[in-house]
Amino acid sequence: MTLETWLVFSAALFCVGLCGALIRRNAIIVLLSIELMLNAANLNFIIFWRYGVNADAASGVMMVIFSIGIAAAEAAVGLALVIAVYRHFKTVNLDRIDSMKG
Amino acid sequence: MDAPFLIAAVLTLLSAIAAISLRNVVHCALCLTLTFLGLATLYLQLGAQFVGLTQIVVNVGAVAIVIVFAILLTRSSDNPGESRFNKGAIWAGLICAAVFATLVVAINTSYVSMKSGAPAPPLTVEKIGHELMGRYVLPLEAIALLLTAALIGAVIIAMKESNEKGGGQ
Amino acid sequence: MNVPGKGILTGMAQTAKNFVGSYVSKERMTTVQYPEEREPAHEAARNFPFLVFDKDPEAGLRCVACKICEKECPPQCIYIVMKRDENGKPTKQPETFDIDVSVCMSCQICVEVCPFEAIKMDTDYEYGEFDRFGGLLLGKDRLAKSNQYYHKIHPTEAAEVDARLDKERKTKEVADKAKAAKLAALAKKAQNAEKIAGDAKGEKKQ
Amino acid sequence: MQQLDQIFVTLKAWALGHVPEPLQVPASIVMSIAPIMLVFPGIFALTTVAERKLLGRIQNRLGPNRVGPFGFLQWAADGLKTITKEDVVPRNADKVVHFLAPVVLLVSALLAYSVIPFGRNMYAIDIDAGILFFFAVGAGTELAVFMAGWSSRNKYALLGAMRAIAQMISYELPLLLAALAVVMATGSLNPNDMVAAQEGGRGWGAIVPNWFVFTPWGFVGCILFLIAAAAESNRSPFDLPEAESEIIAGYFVEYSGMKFATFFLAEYLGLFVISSMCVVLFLGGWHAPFPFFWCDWIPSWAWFLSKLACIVLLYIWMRGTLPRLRIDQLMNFAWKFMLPMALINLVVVAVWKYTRPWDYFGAELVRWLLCVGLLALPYLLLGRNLLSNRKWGPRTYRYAS
Repeated sequence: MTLETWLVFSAALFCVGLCGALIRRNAIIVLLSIELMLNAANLNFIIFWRYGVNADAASGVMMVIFSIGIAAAEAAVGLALVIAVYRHFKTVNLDRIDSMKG
Repeated sequence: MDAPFLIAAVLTLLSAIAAISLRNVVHCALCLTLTFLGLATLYLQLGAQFVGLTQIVVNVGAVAIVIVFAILLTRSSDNPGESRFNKGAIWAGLICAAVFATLVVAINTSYVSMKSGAPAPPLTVEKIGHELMGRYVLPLEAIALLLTAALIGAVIIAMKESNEKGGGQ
Repeated sequence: MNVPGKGILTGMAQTAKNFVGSYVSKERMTTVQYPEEREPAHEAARNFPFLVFDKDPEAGLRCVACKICEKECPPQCIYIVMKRDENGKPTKQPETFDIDVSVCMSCQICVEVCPFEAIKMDTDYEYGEFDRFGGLLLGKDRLAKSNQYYHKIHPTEAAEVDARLDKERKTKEVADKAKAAKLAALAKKAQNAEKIAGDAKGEKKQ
Repeated sequence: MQQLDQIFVTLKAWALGHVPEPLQVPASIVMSIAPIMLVFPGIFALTTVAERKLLGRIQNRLGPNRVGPFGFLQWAADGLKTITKEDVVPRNADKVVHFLAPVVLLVSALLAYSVIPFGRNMYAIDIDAGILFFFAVGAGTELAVFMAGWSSRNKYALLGAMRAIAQMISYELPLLLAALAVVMATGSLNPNDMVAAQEGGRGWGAIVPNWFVFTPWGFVGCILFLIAAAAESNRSPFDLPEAESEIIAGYFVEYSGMKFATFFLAEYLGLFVISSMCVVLFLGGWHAPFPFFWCDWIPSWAWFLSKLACIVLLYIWMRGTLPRLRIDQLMNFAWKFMLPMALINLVVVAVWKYTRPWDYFGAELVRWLLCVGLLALPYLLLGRNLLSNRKWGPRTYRYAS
């Protein structure tokens, strides 16, 4: 297992998330793709912690722990926003949510 | 390349692709859960036991459930005739491919100090606890505040209009 | 003082008492072990109809095949054919009397309409059969039960019925006697008249 | 006595000696998993009969007594029946998810067993963050419940699943916080360390075991854990996700035959494993209660199983006694009583730990009084609040408009 393999894998995961965020119409799927990208970034932290020069410092792991916490908060607020938007527009299709002050 | 990594990586990638491409939104959410699980096993393979298990507790136990609830509450009734993809989906796909290619090239050409992993450092839960209470105590408090704010904010955002509606009826 | 959680503990203690008590006292038990022991049927219990006979299960049937019950039965589970003698003359006996108990709804209307107290409700409930079509179609032989059995299962009601029947029989007997007496009187009168006439004739002859 | 205590460990070591070198690791894994997979479904089978008999006695009936001696082979009849029943899948159901739901539930229930120490040196895996692993695999339960409810395409199933998830998430917090009290006291997330911390006894002749349930915070924590565990495993009185009389068995209304049996099995396995966790956390794990010599004759795994049996019997007793809660009562209880109590309990653990070095005369009594007072006062206040806060009025009905 080389560092490159891990990094390529996490890059692939990140690009899948990016692709999902760009191509889908459904707001929830877009949020879900952002979640994927966040996780790919987390994976990078862990990889660099594991393959880094100072693995004893545990800073990568700490970063991921905080990142997971933030991701949870982000998911909660993001989905609350989606629900609020749905109440207003009666749809979660991002192409239709195009007017301000609806 | 060892077998556990290969299995987990393929599973994670395939389920991630399924999560962004399936028509049924609930299926997407379930596939995302599978991705989270695969990622957790990858964390475990990297020797980050605490993070892997936290990943399962938070992402599978909470985030996936919240997503699923949101899906059911919004009842995203895509009419079947309509495409689930954007108008510019092809361009977006191309951009993603370009990003991926750039990243791969960057990874392979950059100088990396340590090519293969040293034996995993023993990172006990106790040590993480000491770190959290010592060097990282300020971020910990900050994240506690953030989570509280997020909780209250999410409740207010999701409740606001239903209150107005309730008053109106 | 109203300590929160007291009610839960009281309830738990009550069920624990039930649990222990069920081993100690037999009277607590609300159920019986069915095939071995049975609870006696209530007097007013009713399940499916049966036919009452007085002495002979074939000839003693009170039923006269009037078919009122057949007509009144809401789910139409009764089927009656009247018996005819060798000359084709109808008798007051049923040739066939079938009740399909899989259809019967235990409404007791047949009992209410019967003018002859011939059909009554049974308390028996063990009709289990392996053949669910033929086995539940009860014929005359299985329906016929004695008046003593009727007395056993519904003593009060049977006593009333018997008293009524006795009264009817008595009034009938009285009526019969009166009729017979009347007839006898008429016959005597006729005889007398004949006699008188004969006498008169004789006298005339002389 | 040592031999009997370690009989399974010795047996495994002996059997492993006969396995060729390259196969030792998989053989060891199989030999750790197989006993769990055999013993606990067996206990499940017996529990179903025992539960019905106990409930019967509580209601002054006899319970099942026909199949086998005293009806104790009833489980075989029930099992045969469910296996031979037709497996009906609704036409509109999402077939794959519908099939996967019971599997996921069973797998997550079984995985949780791997960190429980069932006796001295008897555990499947020994990981640093055992408690975290336990709660992590518990997350699969919620997902499985959702999968079952959603894939059935049945409104009752979906309602049941939604209720179940809301309930599980609400009660997971007190459950975790109650477990966290023990983590605070022992300073470890490893179940083996927790059991080790509860060895021995105190008082005259060490008569009172050092179990955490015999401390103020441990007692409260144990009760909170037991209540939350009942809610987590959908046991009565918190069984409204599968309330038969309201939403016809909730999320598994569309399941039949073997899949239904799998759900049933997984539910009981979840109950056993969460009760086992309670034994590990608060009831001293596999330690014998008294320091008497005869207690050492009984093997440690027998002590563990008997403690487990006591908790399961307590759950059956509760099921026979308490009526089902309404959904608003359930949520009020979780958020307005359980959660504050669990948080206060954490504070009390800290006080308990902080006052440990006190050694002047009567310090122990002061320590106890302080902790009991810190717990009793909020209990009374919260309980009063919960009881007085009932806004009972005439029932209003809202029809679908």
